[in-house]
Amino acid sequence: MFPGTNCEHDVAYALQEQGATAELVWHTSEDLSGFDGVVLPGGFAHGDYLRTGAIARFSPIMEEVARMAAGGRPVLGICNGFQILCEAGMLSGALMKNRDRSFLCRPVHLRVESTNSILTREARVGQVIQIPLNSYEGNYVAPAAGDQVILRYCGADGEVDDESNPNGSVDAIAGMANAAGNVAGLMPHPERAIESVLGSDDGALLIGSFVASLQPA
Amino acid sequence: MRVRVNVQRRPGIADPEGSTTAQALRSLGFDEVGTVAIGRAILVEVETDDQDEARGRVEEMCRQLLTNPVLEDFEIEVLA
Amino acid sequence: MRVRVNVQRRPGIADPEGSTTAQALRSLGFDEVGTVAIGRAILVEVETDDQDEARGRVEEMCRQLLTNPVLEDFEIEVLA
Amino acid sequence: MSALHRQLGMTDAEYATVRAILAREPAPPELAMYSVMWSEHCSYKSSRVHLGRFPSEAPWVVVGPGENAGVIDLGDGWLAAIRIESHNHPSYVEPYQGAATGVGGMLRDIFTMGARPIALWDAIRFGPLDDPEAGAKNAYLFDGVVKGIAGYGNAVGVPTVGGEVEFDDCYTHNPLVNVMCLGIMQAEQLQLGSPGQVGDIGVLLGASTGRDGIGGASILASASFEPGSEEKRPSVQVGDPFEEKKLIEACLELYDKGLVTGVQDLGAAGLSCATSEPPSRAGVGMDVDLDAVHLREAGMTAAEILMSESQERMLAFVEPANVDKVLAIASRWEIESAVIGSVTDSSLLRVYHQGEKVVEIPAASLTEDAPKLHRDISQPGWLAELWDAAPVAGSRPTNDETLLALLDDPALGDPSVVYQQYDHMLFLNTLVGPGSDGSLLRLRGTDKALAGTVDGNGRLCYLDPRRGSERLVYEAALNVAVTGARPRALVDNLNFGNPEHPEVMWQFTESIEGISVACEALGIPVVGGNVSFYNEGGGSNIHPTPVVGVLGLADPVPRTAPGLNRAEAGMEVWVLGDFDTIDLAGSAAQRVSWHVLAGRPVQPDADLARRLTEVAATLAHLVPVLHDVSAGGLAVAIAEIAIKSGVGATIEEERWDHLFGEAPHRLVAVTPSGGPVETVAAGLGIATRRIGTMGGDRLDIGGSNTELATAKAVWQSAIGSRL
Ligand SMILES: Nc1ncnc2c1ncn2[C@@H]1O[C@H](COP(=O)(O)OP(=O)(O)O)[C@@H](O)[C@H]1O
Ligand SMILES: [Mg+2]
Repeated sequence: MFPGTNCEHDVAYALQEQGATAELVWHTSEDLSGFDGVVLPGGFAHGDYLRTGAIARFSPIMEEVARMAAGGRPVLGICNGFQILCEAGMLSGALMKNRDRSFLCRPVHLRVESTNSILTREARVGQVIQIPLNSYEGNYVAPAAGDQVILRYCGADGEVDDESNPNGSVDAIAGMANAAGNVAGLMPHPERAIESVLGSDDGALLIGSFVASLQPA
Repeated sequence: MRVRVNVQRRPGIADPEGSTTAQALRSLGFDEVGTVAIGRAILVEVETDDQDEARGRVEEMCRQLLTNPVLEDFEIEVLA
Repeated sequence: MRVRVNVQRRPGIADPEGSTTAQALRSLGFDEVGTVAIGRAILVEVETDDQDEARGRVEEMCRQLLTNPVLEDFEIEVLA
Repeated sequence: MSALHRQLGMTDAEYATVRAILAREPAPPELAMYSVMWSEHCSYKSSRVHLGRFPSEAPWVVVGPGENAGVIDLGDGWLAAIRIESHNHPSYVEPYQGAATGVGGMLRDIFTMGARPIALWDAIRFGPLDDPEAGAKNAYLFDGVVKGIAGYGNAVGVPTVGGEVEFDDCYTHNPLVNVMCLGIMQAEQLQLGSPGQVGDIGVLLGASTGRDGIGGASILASASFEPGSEEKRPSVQVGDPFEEKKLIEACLELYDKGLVTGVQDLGAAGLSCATSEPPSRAGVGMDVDLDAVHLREAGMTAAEILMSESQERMLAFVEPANVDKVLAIASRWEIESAVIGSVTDSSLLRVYHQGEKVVEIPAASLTEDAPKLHRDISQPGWLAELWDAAPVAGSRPTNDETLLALLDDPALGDPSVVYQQYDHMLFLNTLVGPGSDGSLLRLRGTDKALAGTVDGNGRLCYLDPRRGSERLVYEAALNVAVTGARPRALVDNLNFGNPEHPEVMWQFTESIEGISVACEALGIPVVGGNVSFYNEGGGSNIHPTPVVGVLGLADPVPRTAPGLNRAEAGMEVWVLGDFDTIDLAGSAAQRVSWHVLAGRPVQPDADLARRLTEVAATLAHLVPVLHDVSAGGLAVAIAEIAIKSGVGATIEEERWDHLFGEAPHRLVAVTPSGGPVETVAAGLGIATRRIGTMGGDRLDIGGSNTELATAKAVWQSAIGSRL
């Protein structure tokens, strides 16, 4: 977690609910030994000042995160965490302000496009899930060849069109992974959808996939 | 004509984004950095060949819409 | 030295803020407005008397932190 | 006599009091401190003598009015802190920053008490969006305020889980921005605004001090005070949610480790207030060194440093042995800190600047000697005529026309344009979020949940401030009860006009009476509040607009809380409570169809209110849909359920006055047949009537025949189409 991160407790709770043991690590730490995987949670690291994720990517911890990614360990970025992974070059592309320049907090439908990732391995291609989106800068641009699209915004029926694209992301991209699938990022918040009393438990599928990817180091 | 408006926060008004950025630059080793201010650069294309007219119209746009006089000062530069 | 960095979106990348602003200006009666682009103007104070050095250092800052090459182009102006 | 005090907004009499206290002429920094601390905003000079009327006791009250926030006991070792505050005038000057800094200040009051802020509510009021002249400006203010609340609340990481929006001409020159915040803590984490022991050290934490909001007006720009200083114009405060987030975490860690003996936030009146209030509460004094304060701007005078309202600052009192630990924690959270003074046994506040003593005054005189005014009170002459007038005249429009006109009204239409800009889900507690009546948040680790709502109604209170205010409390209580909670505490935000007008003071005291009577009837204590006077513009005062926030406790948590979206075809529609009384005075239908404000709202029934609230809190655990009838009346309440559930309804009531009247004490329940409505209601003597059935794709309300899809489209675009 970075100064300004605010979803860290929610993510830890969701990981624990899915059977993992989670510990919060401060961004100045330089040691992730003993951990099997990393989640960069959402929030507003460094206030989102300058550009989302721009300052955070220089935190000491990010070298360790990069090392884990290179070693094939699962690395997941949610919302602001996704923005940080993009700024750090661990995923391609960048995130800009939403098309209509308003913060947007509401559930969105997502279609699973690939199961070759730590986030989607337990899902089916074409499966439609519902998860809350909560961001101002969620408008994804410019994927590079080699990386894969794992989630797209869609309607309840799985149809991808302009109307179901909440923020103007290119090709309705909601989540990306690297070619190996061990580094993944998405704008919506799966940790907010792990219990039906909160509106949806579809997020458990994604968090569960991540947890399943954490075989002991 | 292309006109650029540089919008900056009025002196004395807090600029948390600027000061956070200055700090980040220093911690990256740019010790020579003093204050940093982050404003907006607005490029406007105006259909006219008259520099003065372009400037005048854009000034009017700034007053009406482009800037917030409570927080911001602006400067106009006619580019070409 | 004071250095200004003008950051603008790279060509080809959508600028909904710019086009909404252009439209708003036209609806206010500024019919002569063409495209509008909204970027950032970053003012950096650098402790040095050497113009070239100031420019070089700020260029380095832009590359490392101030701009994102996926989205943005930048121009550096040494003011004084 | 110096004219400086007048430029600082003090009367000659107040100035004379200061001279009497000091037995000498005050120095400029001293006068500056008195002027801000004795302002209406800080001293409550016009309202103080009336606020004692509020009932503020109950067995579960831990901290009542007077501290930074009210605190109640939730059981299981948990406490809740709650507070409401306005930022009306700053939001008119700069809507984004005004609203943002309002949120920031509100949060500091909560974490000053030791609690982690977990939820915000916003009650916001503007001039009409489609006003031919002021519409564009009103829309700008509306958009800026919403974005400011979103920008600050979302980034600082506190969800905004509910609120209300209203539009009326009277707010065109003076929008209202009220924010309520809820925090929770373990009982042992409670902090009080004490200065600790003599010898304790004052540590200033957080943002640096600049010339923000000095005096709130251009008082310091005057030649006599600051010769020739154009660039020293007082400036708008800018919020920094990032700094606040770090400050919250740092403070909570300090409390957790037991490292502070007291803490005070820096809000209005900045250091003047923070260095005088805690010592005066404890009868001690304080020495303060302004040279130690970290400044954002060079060349600030002592008075400027003392009056600055720079945001995101806290003053902690720390035992000398713990100072290093406190500074270390601050630096770990990447916030600045400075040792600026110490608590003394002198009872004096002494302030040093550039090696000189610039202030030496009795600390308590800033708070305790503040003026208390008994302003003139008189009932407005124009009321009698309004009360005599018929609320609506002539024949009624059709039910169809009226319903569609109401759904198209921005105050009744879909507010999701607003609340979708707010993170309302963070912390994974939101069982019922914005878009129904009250909001419900689970309290993890227990089988309880907290419900909250904010409600105001300026039109009703204009026609009768006492009845209007009393009804407001009943409505708010029902809004939390329909989530399955019982009301536990109330906070009030009293937005009124110019207190120098006797009729405004009449509205004010009547409103306090109405709120008090209702609280007594329901057994809920008033644990805090805020007064905002001088809400005027365009030559007139705003409608008297008290806003109440009610906090409820659900114990246990309803297994599935009622939702407006849970009606299904075939379910029965019931009305509970008083379905005979007709009241159109101040109603939405009166405004939308007649464009008038007239009549006298009916007197509510306190005992009925109490019983109906209880029935609602019980039924909420048993039925899928429970909704109180408020603005727009029965027809709109049912339409909202149908729209959100995506299923039509056939309703047998056809009398216009009954469908669109807004008499208090009514609930709508939707249940499968054989549901528990009748039995539960009968147990408390509440009347019930089955009025229809859910089903189909039309809204057939008393023979009206609107397509559900049409109603939904109109409702959804009520705000958006006017921006
Ligand atoms: N400004 C706002 N911010 C957040 N939520 C809002 C706002 N305005 C309205 N809402 C939400 O919309 C719903 C309907 O509001 P309202 O019509 O005022 O309800 P009620 O009549 O029950 O008081 C509530 O759940 C409320 O929380
Ligand atoms: Mg209600």
